Amino acid sequence: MDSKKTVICVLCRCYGEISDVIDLDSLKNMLTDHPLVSSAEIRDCLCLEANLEGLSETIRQSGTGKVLIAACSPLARGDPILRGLEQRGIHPADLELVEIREGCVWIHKDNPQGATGKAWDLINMGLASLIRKERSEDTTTLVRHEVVIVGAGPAGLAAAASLGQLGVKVHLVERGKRPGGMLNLISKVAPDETGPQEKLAPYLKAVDENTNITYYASTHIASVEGTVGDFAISLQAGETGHTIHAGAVIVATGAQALLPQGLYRYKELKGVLSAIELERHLKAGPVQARRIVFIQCVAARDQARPYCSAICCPVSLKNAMALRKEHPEAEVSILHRDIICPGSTLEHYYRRAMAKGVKFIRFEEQNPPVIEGEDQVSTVRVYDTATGIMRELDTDMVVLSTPLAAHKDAHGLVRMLALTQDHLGFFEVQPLMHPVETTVPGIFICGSARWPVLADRAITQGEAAAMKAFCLVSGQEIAALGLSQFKGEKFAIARVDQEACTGCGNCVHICPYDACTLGLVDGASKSTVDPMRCTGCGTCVAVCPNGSIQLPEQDAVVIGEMLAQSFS
Amino acid sequence: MARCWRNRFRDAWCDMSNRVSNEIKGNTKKTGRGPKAIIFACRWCALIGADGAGKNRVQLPLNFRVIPVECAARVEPDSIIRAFSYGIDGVGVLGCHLGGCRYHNANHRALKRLDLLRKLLDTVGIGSGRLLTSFGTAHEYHQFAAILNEFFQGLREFPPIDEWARAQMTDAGKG
Amino acid sequence: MNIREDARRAARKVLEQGKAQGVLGLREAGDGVSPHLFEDPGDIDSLVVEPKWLLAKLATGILKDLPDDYRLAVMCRGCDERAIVELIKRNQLDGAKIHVIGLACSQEQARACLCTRPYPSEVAAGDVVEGVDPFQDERARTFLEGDQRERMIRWATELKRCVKCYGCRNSCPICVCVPCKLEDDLWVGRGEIPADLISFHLIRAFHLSDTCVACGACQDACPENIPLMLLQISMRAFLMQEYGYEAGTDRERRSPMLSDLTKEPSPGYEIPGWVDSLKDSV
Amino acid sequence: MNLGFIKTTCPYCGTGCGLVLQVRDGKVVGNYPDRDHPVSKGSLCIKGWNAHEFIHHPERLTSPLLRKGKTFYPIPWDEAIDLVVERLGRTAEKYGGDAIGGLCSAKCTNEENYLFQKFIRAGFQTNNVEHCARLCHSPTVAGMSQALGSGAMTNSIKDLEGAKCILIMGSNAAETFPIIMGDIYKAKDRGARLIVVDPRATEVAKNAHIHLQIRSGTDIPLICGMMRHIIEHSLEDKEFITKRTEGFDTLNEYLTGWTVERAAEECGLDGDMIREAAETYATAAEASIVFCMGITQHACGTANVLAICDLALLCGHVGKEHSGICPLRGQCNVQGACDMGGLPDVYPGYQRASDPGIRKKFEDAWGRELSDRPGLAVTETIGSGGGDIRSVYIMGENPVMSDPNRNKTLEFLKQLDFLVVQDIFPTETTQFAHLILPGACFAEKTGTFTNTERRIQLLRKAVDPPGEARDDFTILCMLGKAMGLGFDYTDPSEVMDEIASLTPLYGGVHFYRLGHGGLQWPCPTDDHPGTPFLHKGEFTRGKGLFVVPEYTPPVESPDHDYPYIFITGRMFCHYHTGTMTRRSPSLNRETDKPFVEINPVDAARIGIRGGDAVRVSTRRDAIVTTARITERVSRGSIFAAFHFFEAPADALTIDALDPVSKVPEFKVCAANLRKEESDGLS
Repeated sequence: MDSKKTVICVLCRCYGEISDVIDLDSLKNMLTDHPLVSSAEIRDCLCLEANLEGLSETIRQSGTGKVLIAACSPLARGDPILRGLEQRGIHPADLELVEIREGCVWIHKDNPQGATGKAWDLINMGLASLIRKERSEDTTTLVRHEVVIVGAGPAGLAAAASLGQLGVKVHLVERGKRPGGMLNLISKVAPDETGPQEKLAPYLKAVDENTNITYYASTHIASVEGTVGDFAISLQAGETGHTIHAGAVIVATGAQALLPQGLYRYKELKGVLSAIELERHLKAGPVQARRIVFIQCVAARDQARPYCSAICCPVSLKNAMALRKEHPEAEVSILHRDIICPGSTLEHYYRRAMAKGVKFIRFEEQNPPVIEGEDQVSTVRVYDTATGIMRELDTDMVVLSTPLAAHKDAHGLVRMLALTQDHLGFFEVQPLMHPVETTVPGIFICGSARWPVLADRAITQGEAAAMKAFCLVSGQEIAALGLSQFKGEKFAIARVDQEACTGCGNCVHICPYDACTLGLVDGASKSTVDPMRCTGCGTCVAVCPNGSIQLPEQDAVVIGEMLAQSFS
Repeated sequence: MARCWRNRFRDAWCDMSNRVSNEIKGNTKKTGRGPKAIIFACRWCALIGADGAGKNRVQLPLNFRVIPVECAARVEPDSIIRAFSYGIDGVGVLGCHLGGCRYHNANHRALKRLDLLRKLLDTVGIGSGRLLTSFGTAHEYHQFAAILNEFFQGLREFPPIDEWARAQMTDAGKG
Repeated sequence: MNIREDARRAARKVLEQGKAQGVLGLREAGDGVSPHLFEDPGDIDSLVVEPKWLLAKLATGILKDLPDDYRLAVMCRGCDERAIVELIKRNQLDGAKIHVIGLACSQEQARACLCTRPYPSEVAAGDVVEGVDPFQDERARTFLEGDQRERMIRWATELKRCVKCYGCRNSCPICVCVPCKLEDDLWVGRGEIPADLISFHLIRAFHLSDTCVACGACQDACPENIPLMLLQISMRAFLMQEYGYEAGTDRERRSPMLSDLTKEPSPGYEIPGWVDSLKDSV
Repeated sequence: MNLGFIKTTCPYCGTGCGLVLQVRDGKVVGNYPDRDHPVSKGSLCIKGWNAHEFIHHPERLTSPLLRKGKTFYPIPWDEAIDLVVERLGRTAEKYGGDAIGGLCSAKCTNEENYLFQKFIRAGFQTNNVEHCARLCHSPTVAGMSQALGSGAMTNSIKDLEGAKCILIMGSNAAETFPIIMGDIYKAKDRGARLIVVDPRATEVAKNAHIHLQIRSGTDIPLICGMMRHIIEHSLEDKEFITKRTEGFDTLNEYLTGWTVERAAEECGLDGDMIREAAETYATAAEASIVFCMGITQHACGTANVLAICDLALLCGHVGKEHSGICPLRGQCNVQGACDMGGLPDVYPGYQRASDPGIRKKFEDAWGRELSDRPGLAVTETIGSGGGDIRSVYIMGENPVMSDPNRNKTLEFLKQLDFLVVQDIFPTETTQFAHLILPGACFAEKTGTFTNTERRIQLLRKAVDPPGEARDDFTILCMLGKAMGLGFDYTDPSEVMDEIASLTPLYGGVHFYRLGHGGLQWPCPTDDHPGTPFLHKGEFTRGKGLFVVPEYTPPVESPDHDYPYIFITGRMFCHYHTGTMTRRSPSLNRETDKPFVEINPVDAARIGIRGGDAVRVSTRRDAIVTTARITERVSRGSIFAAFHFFEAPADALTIDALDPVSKVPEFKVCAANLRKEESDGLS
């Protein structure tokens, strides 16, 4: 058995920041007769290139395995030191950084003797981790340079166009007969007032002409197998069905306009329309009614749907101005709780509507407007919060602006792709900085499927999703460790010791990413981890009764030994 | 073959901690310098708080050691119990706020589990005051420092946990 | 109504109607009571129901060796049946192969085990008695009352008697892990008694926090009669009060510990509506 | 698919717990506690739970092996039987019957031990029959027979629960008898006072009310001090002494020399602890004394037992419920082996071999003329280099590991003309055998064990022995038939009927009566329910006899070269020579390396840390083992368990014998401790 002394310890003086407080020499002496340490050195400011080069040189000469560096925190200069050494050919699993500056010296300045003792313990804990940790085995899968885009709305079309332009084979699958999604239902696109066809023209042209893009009309997805890099998606068009393979999937299934059932006497009185019906009339031709009232936030921003659908206000402004444009003498008023038109274009759009004579009346959620009339709507009474008086508006037509709501289970996509929905039914995305990535690697999302958006925002999200998908499928193969969707690599990939696993399924149920599955291994049920899906969070490790599933980078022995060495 | 962590032939150095009988391990570790604590800090928030406390030179009690973990949900309850059995007086698990977990609601599981563990610690008299859990209030340096100081304040009221292991009997035997 | 006669009648009926090829129960032969696999209705007359002998773990072991088409009926008390449900949930048992013949426990048996539900889902023999609130039990009160320091002394005194026979783990129907964490020196000091006061007992107790079916097998098997059930009752009460969850009562519902607060909400915590809300949470 | 649950008795310690073996297709696959067993009541210790793990071990002996030079060759059974009979017969003719020695086994059943001693006695007209009781409770048999008339445990195990005071002397019951310790704890929960006398601060001592940590070997001064204090404060049971005992005056006069101060000084305690212990014991309504190897394995072992009897008789704490003297017998059937006459000086049922009437009875029963010369104790023959013993037949024993001063044992075995060893595993002793016979373990035979509380319990055969191995009953029948002794029994129950006819104690014992829970002897007639506790109303010998316990300090006490007191003993997860437990994975996982317990102060002085390799040496031998630092041993003494062949602790012990019972002094000898320089064992 070769001698166990394989670790080189490097203590950084850090321009005196560390060495002034703790006694590095005593640490060095204690380290030299540590059963694991072959040599201990004190160096200065390892973060400088020259010193780093010198250090990596001595490491390479000594040829022994592992290096422990006691210096500043990773967030300070620690990471750059580690990255520097890695670039100089030292395997990351052989490196361990012990944070003795921020973690010990700077927070115990007034107790140097105690700080030295603590530094010794921290170095021992670092050694416990260093001699035991490994790098998870990285598996790679070949990538198909193909992307499936589900839904040919503005988002899907934009994604398809940009991906096609990048030379990636695209399969654009549209459930309906014609592309365009919800834009087909509307007369003009807010806020730039162009027709839906002109808005989508460049993308439709790209879809037709670009040979890379194959378009499947009135086709829906029957099933999805496989993982990132090689999804096998079976499409169903009427009876004929066939399977295509793709490296990534972009979900652009959009949302659906909500019908205001049972609100404001909808369907009870003639003249009370939903916003979609108004769009149909506007598309057909000029509207006869002269006195029109729009009511905003119908069935939105309330207990059931605590969200603002972001498109109703701009759409109502557009329709109101269109009506005023046809009949300048028409009285158009918008009853609203708040007009939400973020951004300069929409703000300008709002002011233009005011200039065009559209009246705006604000009401409170507690007492909404009341519609009166026998079979045809006659008046709308509303308590105007600005003036504090009850207003009565004679109206011929009432338009109810309802929010966009999520498709119930996005036509089974949720189950097939094992995506997760938030409690409002929209697809859940990674929080904070990753709007177009879902919890499942290789599956992206854009447009109203993620959140109600206007057409131009849907298009930008489509292109964003296309770019992210392109980053994924552009390489030859994908490494599981690289799939962390964030900067850098995954911390680890869980590994199951199949002998010890009793097949209880705790890990399968708790994994936030459904990365663990139970399979039969010669008769007994055992758990296996899908390296692509696992993000290395370790949630499964905490519930495994006998510790069969572990993170190789920090397994139970490392933590156990760190606990044992923590207060020697 | 996946290396099984239950590697029977772990090198001698790893066994060092175990050779001394538990009873001795209790008092050789008695540093007599007040309560000892292990803090499992989630790498995405609490560790940044701890790092911030370092950068701002906030003076903290000496007897705590931080073990960085990928997520608060990764901390095995058995590690917490093993820490208590090693004579460590307090264990902290600091994670991200609900809904803000980088690993998609993994911290919910940690939250529930630690509530349940608190029940067990209260039952046997170790006291749930020894288990510090904070979700989402430790990523700023001043928050981290405040939580740690308050935790140590609480720990000072508890008797050292070694005493639990060697608690004398009610009618203490003489000799 | 004689519980033994009803049990025999139920077992005979199961065998005759072919619902199961064998009944696992207790047999009174010359050598006292021992478990037995009754396969022909003839020798059901020697079937008895006393003393309390938990058969769930036995059934799991037997089923592994029985041919695939073999259906096994088991004489189950309430806790046995709950243990079988838990084992099915943890894929140690195939639910289709098990047929439960329910026995209801008597009042003082319920009191002895501090059992809140001393009856199975369908009772074939014995009459249902009302469960016992474990916290009213006199011994439980002495152990769980008092301030934290008193409890510490009391539990330390009790746990120092442990002779590390592993009887609590061996007799628990849910403890099926081979190898088991308690046998590794990473978690529990090896080779000396008493077993590591904190890590042996609390690791075992917490592993069963959400799967303990309160059958009392651990307490019965302990030679030094340490009240091991008292470690579990406060955790079980917490799960019932917080999530309305009791181990072993529903084959589909997994422990609330395994899912996030959106699927298994706990009244204590309110999840912010928006994904990236900065509202200060717990 | 045959699946069965067979109830049997545990093969390890003397508690006699009930096991249920789960058998499937001829293999034992599981082992559960017997929930309605009178003694174990549904619980087991770590050895009991894993008692089934060695049954199907690959190293089991499967056929008779004959040694040629250094290697063993399998031979058929009939050839082996003829060889044994011919070689033993030739030795008997050449040197006379007394040149034959027989070691029966405390692990075999009563029937097998009875047949073994009948085979040796009737076959070769010698009383040289011995077994390992010599090394453990022979002083108890000698001492208690002399004082009370019967050498067995006076009360039963469950009876301990009701005692108001329990005095535990020289027994680490928490590790060696965990189930009995459960009953002692039940008594403590009911308010009983526990007094522990043990040089080591064992778990029993830590959980006791009073722990008298005496210097090893000073039990008699302690007891004399206590008795003197009781008499001085007239706490003794005067009415009991006058009515039911004799010889009190000689004892009283001897005790005048033993003031409490002198006792305290000798034991290394302070006086008022002895006074408190004495008062607690004397004033308790019902008090039991529990003792084990710490009392018996001394050069003054018999005197120790006599002192205990004197103390019990003095306070009247014997012969009634919850009050008695309870020696804990170590092996599962050491009580049975003694009952069956496995001792050189008694026939079955402790009937004296020197008594011509008794000899006549057995000669008529067995049809062979029997020897009137007393047999030799095994420790004597081995100790004396064994000039006159030429051939030995060992059944189920491992003297090389268990006897003191191993070098002498090896010399003795090497110079034998013929040695036949019958065991289930190759052990340290089978290496020296000329012929090895493969026996059967507890799960492969039917028969009876007698546990420490005189309860005779049934063993039921669960599986067949492996390969050609036979159970010992069949082997002995074959040997008996070959010798023409008429061993034509078809079933062990017939042997038990023969025993019942010849032994008054077992008069009413028959297999059909032992179905559930067994019977506690004495059980003179077929309808007798057995006796929970002895000496009710009248002692077996009539009146209890006070005998003056002569105090002799340990033979070898620490000195300059060997400064430490070396104590040997058992630990919780292994059993005796480790033949079975070290082949059980669950037990070996608990502790697989030998160790020596060292007090932290001594360890610090020598610079030893936990896990270091250390060399323990005495005047006789030296072993290398790993250090375990614990406060369980007091300063100046070290403890090692004797289960590990890599570091056989018993090899170091002194073979000084107790004059009466010939038990070796395992518990005290002087040893030295040094850090092992080379990498040693770690």
